[in-house]
Amino acid sequence: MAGKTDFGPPFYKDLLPPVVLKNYGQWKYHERVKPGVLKHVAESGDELYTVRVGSGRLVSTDWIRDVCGIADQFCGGHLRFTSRHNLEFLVSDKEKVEPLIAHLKEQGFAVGGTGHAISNPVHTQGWIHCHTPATDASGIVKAVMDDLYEYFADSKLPAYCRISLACCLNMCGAVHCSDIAILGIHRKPPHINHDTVRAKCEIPNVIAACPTGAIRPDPKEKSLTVNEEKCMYCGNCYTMCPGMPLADPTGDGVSIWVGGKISSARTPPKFSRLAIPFLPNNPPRWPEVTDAVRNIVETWASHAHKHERMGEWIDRIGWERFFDLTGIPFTVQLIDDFTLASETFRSTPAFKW
Amino acid sequence: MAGKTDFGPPFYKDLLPPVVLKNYGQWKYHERVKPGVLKHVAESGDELYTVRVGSGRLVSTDWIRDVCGIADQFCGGHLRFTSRHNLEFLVSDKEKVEPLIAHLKEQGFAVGGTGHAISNPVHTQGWIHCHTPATDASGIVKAVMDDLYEYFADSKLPAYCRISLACCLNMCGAVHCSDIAILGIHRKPPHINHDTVRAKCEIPNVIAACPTGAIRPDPKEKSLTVNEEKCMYCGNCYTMCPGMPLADPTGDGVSIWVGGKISSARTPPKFSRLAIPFLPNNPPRWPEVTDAVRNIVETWASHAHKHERMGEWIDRIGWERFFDLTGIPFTVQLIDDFTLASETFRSTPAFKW
Amino acid sequence: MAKDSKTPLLDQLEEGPWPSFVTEIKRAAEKKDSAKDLLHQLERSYVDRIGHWKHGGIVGVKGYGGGVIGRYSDLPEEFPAVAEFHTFRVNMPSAWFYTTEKLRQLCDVWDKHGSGLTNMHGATGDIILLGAPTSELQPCFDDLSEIGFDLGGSGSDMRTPSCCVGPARCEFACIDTLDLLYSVTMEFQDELHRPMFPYKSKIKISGCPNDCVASVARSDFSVIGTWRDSIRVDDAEVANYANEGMDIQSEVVDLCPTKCMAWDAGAKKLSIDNGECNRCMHCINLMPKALRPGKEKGATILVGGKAPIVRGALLSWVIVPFMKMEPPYTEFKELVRKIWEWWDENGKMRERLGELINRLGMRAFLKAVGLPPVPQMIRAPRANPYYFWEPEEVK
Amino acid sequence: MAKDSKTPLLDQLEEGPWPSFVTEIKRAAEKKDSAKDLLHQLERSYVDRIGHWKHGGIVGVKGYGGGVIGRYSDLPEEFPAVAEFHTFRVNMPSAWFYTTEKLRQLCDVWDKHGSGLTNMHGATGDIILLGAPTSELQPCFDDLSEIGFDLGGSGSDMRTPSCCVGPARCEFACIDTLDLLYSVTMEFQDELHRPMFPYKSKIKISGCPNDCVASVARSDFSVIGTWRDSIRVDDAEVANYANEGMDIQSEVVDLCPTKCMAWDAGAKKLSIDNGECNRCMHCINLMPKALRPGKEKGATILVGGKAPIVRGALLSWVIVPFMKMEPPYTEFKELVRKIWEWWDENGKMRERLGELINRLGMRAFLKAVGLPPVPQMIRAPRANPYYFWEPEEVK
Ligand code: SRM
Ligand code: SRM
Ligand code: SRM
Ligand code: SRM
Ligand code: SF4
Ligand code: SF4
Ligand code: SF4
Ligand code: SF4
Ligand code: SF4
Ligand code: SF4
Ligand code: SF4
Ligand code: SF4
Repeated sequence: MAGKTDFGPPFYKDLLPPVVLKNYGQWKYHERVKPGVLKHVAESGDELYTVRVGSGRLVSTDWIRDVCGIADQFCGGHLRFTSRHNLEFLVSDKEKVEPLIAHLKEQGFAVGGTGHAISNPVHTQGWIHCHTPATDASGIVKAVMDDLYEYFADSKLPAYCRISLACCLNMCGAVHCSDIAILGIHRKPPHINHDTVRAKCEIPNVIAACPTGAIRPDPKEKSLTVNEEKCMYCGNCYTMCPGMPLADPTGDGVSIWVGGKISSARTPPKFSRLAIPFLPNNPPRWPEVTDAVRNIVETWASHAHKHERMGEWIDRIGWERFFDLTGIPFTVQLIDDFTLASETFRSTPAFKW
Repeated sequence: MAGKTDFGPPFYKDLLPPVVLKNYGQWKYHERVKPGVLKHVAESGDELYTVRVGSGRLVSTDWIRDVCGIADQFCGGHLRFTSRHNLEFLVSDKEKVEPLIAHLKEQGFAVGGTGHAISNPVHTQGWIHCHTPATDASGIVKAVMDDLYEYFADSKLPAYCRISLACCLNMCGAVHCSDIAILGIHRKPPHINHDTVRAKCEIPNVIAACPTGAIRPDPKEKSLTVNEEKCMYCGNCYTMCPGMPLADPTGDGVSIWVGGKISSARTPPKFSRLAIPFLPNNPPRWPEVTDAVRNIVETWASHAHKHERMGEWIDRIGWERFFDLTGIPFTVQLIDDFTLASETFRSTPAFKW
Repeated sequence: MAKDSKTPLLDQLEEGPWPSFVTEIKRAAEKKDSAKDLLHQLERSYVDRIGHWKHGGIVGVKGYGGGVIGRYSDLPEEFPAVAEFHTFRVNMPSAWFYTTEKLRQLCDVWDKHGSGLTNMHGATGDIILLGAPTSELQPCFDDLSEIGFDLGGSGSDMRTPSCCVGPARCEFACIDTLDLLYSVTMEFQDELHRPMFPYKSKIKISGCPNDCVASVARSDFSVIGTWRDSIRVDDAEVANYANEGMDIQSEVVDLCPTKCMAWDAGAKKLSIDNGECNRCMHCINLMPKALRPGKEKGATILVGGKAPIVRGALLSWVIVPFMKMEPPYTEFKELVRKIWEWWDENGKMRERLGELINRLGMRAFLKAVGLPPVPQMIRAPRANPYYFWEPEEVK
Repeated sequence: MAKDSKTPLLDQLEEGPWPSFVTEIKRAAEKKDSAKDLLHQLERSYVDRIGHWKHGGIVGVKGYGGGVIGRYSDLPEEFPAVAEFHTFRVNMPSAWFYTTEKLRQLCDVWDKHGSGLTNMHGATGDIILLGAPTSELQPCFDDLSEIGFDLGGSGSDMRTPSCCVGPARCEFACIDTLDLLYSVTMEFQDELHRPMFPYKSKIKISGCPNDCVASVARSDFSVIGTWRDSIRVDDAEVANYANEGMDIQSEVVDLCPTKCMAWDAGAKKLSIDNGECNRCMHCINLMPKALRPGKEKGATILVGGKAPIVRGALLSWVIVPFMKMEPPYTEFKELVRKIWEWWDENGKMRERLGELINRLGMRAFLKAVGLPPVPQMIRAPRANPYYFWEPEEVK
């Protein structure tokens, strides 16, 4: 059937476990049995146990075969992934839950991520596969989750805490509404290699690609120049032209954003806001980043009310209090000067010392 | 001493009543004795009674002499005006308070405006003295306050309700943070009288005066043309050039804004927001305007919690509820499309039907 | 002067309980043709539903660049007595306190030179003397100066600053609003009287966060009294309020924005976690006899407030969380000067301070005037990644 | 292929409890040179602290305009096996349900043609097959189509839509997210596979306001299930939660954003004023056994969500408060088409839907797509007077 196009994804009904097909749309309630384990009960009385397993997201076909093996053994050959890239084993037979968990632990799988836990950080390509990253993705996520593992394995936080990472401000991780966002940033404009520009780039297209109009022709060099004051390091020029790499070992690094939220539970969705403007790229374990994230998580965890998300907690106590409880220094980079800046300024004498 | 300049206003200490001089900065507390009457008590034990009287703000020298007579009789020759243009009689002798009030009522003065009342509307010149008004100021204020007089004379509202009026979007009344704002608006671009333009106006200056760049030269006419889509009716061009009047009997009228606030009590200052985009100029008593204002005041008064300002009430119930409780139709003009518009859109499925 | 035509529309505005400006105009009209023509031109406006004034050339008095607003009728033939009808902006005394003697002197001068009509007061706070012909401007000013009244601001200058009643009659006052106002007004006489700026600049002073002169909404510089220590509580008086029927839990504690209060109904004891209090004033407002601002007083300085023309209205923004305010107020005056200088150098024509800060960025402003960034300046940090790093920041 | 150099930095990422991507790369490297070179190029990046990929020309497969991301090493001499290292975006099944059989087929195909490395899944939701040379693209796709896997989106097309687990396993689902997703994906195959728009366009579907696919933050079209009637309450189960130790007052009632709930602790009775409920889900989330969404179900449609490039991130905005969602979903599909048409006509290159609406105004958008303005669309009305009246509105 080669040459066939537009046939679409596999039909979902062909892939659902029998218990799901039978009780489709007829689920009555759920319980959180224990960390990593959900129990859903249908109108019919049927029960479905979900065992959630952390995944590095970047996995080999061997790993996929491994988990298929487990699914054959315990789940009648069915499994699913979550919107945060975790793996879910769906067990209709209660008896199999504990053996499954035992087997998973024995095989070194990470069970958890349900309820008031830190689940799998949504993340991106980084140095693995993209051309504009300001940091690596998988490496930081691994370092951060090793450090925060207890919060994945157990469900002991005041509320959800969603950590996400994106390796440049294109924000493929859509990290901009996360409780804690780790965002790779470039801080230097592209350095121009005139020979490569002359050889490989279509000057007008490159100029057109710059959203801030920072690129001008350099007639003398038959190449380009960048107005450094206008450049916001988006990398669009590099996408068009290999002669304008942005990546720079000292310029590149990580920024930390906090207080975002997606759900409408209690309070509407919120953007994450800048808390730490820059931390250096320090592979393989980015200690500055893991410390910063842990500090924020634990300051929140020890001060927030039950069911209070990071951003809800900060809204209650005020940002001035957030900075002093976390001990994070307040710097000028945190003050907005983009298009909606005035909305972020304080127009009342009512604030805390 | 003619020719002398920069000597500044009269020195305030020369104008303060003795009881104020004596207890200056030593006031201990106040009580609201009854509508229109405040009692301030000093550390020294001295008492100061304030009797507040409504003023039309546009007053004759005869009126000033009248009130001076009263002040001589009851207040030792002292009086003051408030930041909302009311008159305040300051009485240090308790015995004189009731006689003063009796005298004032007899003379037809309006006593009130304290506490949870509708005080004097801050307003502007209108047709009395300005050149860019879209409506009159004093006339609407008179009509509205005649209608709402009970709320000035008595203090029976849930909280402060500040009504303000400005006769064009220059907003001299700074109405933009009022519980209820009445704002004159033009809806038609200036109609150009080419002869006057040629005779009286400096084309380049007029073009420069337009904030939206809506004005272009009209070489053929040796005059100007206005790009109607860009014009936001600010009247700057008319200020520079009498040949471009904005005023228009059908184009001009009044818009109603609600929910603004200045104080930081409980909640920070808020802007007023558009509730009714247009009501016609219907002098001398603007019935459409007085009805609209009364409806808003009374809907708020009957639904708000104690101490809940208009904007605080709306924030609690939501704008969707405001529109259905008041019965005010929701129209497209209310949806922002200016620079910060996206901040006003709703980004959650959590709203009321 | 117009023939004695009728004013049927305006006459209807003499009825009703609220004081009538029409009656006032008629009273002046008894003596003054200009007032009479004003009345009739206004009646015409009520019929036509448009105004009948036009903008004129600059008018004024010797030695001053502002303080008088030129105004001309567009129906001079019909209403010759208001063909020229300029207003004076006369600088009011602090917090609008008067002796009857001063007011009478003012009335006499204005009856001599003008229409006999006034605004007590204008929205900025000035005494508005409403309507005089060009020929009377200088003589009128000379007589005003005789009785010690100077002009206020107009045009691209510092506008007449104003303040709340403050310590003169309000126990909430955390700063001496009247004295600060007088001192600032005297310090900046030149800036007040001689337009020299890109646009107008306004200063308003309120003694506490209730902001009774609405400084946060309508001044480029908002000075608002506050305190740095703890609310002073008189437990007995708190109990009295409760006894007199105030529901302290629902009216006070539940409405506290920071939820930093607790009410023990049994013991009738109110406790405040002052560290979390944001000094909104609500509880003090409700129980002035029992609660008072702290003792370590000063002001929060906010800048940038303005009406909507041209980019939308702005509320002032905190730039100095706390400043002591004692005579001669040098620190404040120097800050104002520094900010004016920056605005003067960088502002476009008709660009208010707040608009300039928005255009060049708070970062540039803070750097230029040498203020340290602190979280009290913001509601929330930036939500966008568009910080443009300066080369020296990138090591 | 690179000589078998050491990877001391990456090796450190094999330790620790969290699954290690390094271990996975090494597993693939046993069989695949490309995986091995990837490992070593990545080690180099860890040393250099910069990436070593560059953007390449467009690559793809017959009949498709997208679905493959071209990628080239900037160190091809050292790492020849990743000189060309393109990824496939393979359209995942609804809600990421698989049979082990299908997954194994996928693994076989990928081992045959590619690096043996994948992302399960990409941030948009696709199966990402990570790294194949240009020569293998067509053969690989042919084998994928054999086993019934089609490509997802890339470039200026509709991107692969995604949905939450919904009715397959979640009692909160108010719409059939899996079926709607499949139906929409099939309806718009052409838009998915052939870039034709000003820029990318994303659709995400969540069954309830918890929004488990984060549609509001990262899709141009966010479809979020909701209900129009009342929350269904099982009083006995409410009492059970209380008995089992849930503090219903503080955990549920006090956190209700609309304060429309009341808890009678004595009678263990919860009452809800459904008219004031905004369906935020909090109470239902906490007591799923006792509370359930109403029966009159449908979806709220929001548009415009996106990441920050270039004017700042946007959250989607409500444009249809309630739409019934039943097969064949004609009303929804027609709305999407109408909006795409408007965007296509008016959008600049690289301008997302939300940015276009911001540029031309919500008014223009609503008019063009024929949606009536309702207060549910806004958080608050405009605070500025800058409404530009259309001549026909001025009578
Ligand atoms: C499996 C998954 C959907 C899917 O199709 O894959 C899912 C499943 C459930 N979500 Fe979710 N959510 C999933 C991603 C999300 C996301 C999206 C995200 O994180 O990127 C959100 C929005 C997060 C945010 O607001 O920033 C999300 C916000 C919620 C909430 C609201 C939490 C809150 O209070 O704000 C609930 C309600 C609750 O937890 O009580 C919820 C509740 C649930 C329930 C209890 C629904 C149910 O009755 O089954 C499911 C189990 C939750 C748990 O893990 O304990 N789910 N949930 C996703 C699991 C991701 C993971 O592996 O961790
Ligand atoms: C006289 C005046 C100051 C002046 O220098 O002239 C004044 C005087 C007082 N104000 Fe004010 N306020 C005055 C204008 C304002 C303004 C400005 C305005 O309205 O344009 C505001 C801001 C309004 C707003 O927020 O939109 C204002 C917001 C307050 C508040 C906060 C009310 C609230 O809950 O939001 C209080 C506290 C209170 O009333 O308990 C207050 C309290 C007071 C107190 C009780 C202060 C005191 O202890 O003496 C004074 C008597 C209030 C009363 O009328 O019952 N004053 N007050 C002004 C009278 C104007 C008038 O004639 O009505
Ligand atoms: C007289 C007064 C209204 C009143 O009846 O009280 C007034 C009257 C005028 N204002 Fe005003 N403004 C008056 C207080 C205000 C205020 C309120 C305040 O100062 O607290 C504001 C809003 C606060 C602010 O400045 O942002 C105000 C914002 C404006 C604006 C818009 C400025 C802006 O940046 O948004 C203009 C337009 C302009 O400056 O060209 C303006 C311009 C005018 C002009 C000069 C019209 C013009 O463009 O030539 C008006 C002259 C009317 C006349 O013929 O007498 N007036 N003007 C107020 C001054 C009286 C006084 O000195 O006490
Ligand atoms: C693979 C993936 C990240 C990942 O590791 O999961 C990804 C990778 C890239 N994204 Fe993305 N984006 C991916 C999901 C997203 C998301 C999240 C989502 O779709 O839910 C977003 C934010 C949501 C949104 O679209 O607003 C996202 C916002 C961007 C943007 C900024 C778009 C914008 O309008 O703001 C760009 C820049 C561009 O399009 O030029 C971008 C561009 C790119 C490019 C194509 C880089 C480029 O400019 O050529 C990356 C290719 C990397 C590579 O070599 O493989 N990617 N990208 C995700 C797609 C996998 C999949 O199909 O499942
Ligand atoms: S976030 Fe940036 S660097 Fe990372 S994958 Fe997306 S586009 Fe590439
Ligand atoms: S990085 Fe972005 S902003 Fe900077 S020059 Fe390149 S395209 Fe322009
Ligand atoms: S609001 Fe407009 S019309 Fe009214 S006085 Fe001010 S400038 Fe003149
Ligand atoms: S009214 Fe204002 S916007 Fe319109 S043309 Fe005149 S100056 Fe320009
Ligand atoms: S602002 Fe404060 S100090 Fe000034 S009058 Fe109002 S309440 Fe009193
Ligand atoms: S001043 Fe405001 S914040 Fe402080 S305790 Fe009183 S009510 Fe609470
Ligand atoms: S969005 Fe709602 S319906 Fe979908 S999985 Fe999450 S909770 Fe369930
Ligand atoms: S859904 Fe939300 S708003 Fe509605 S009752 Fe429950 S908590 Fe309150």
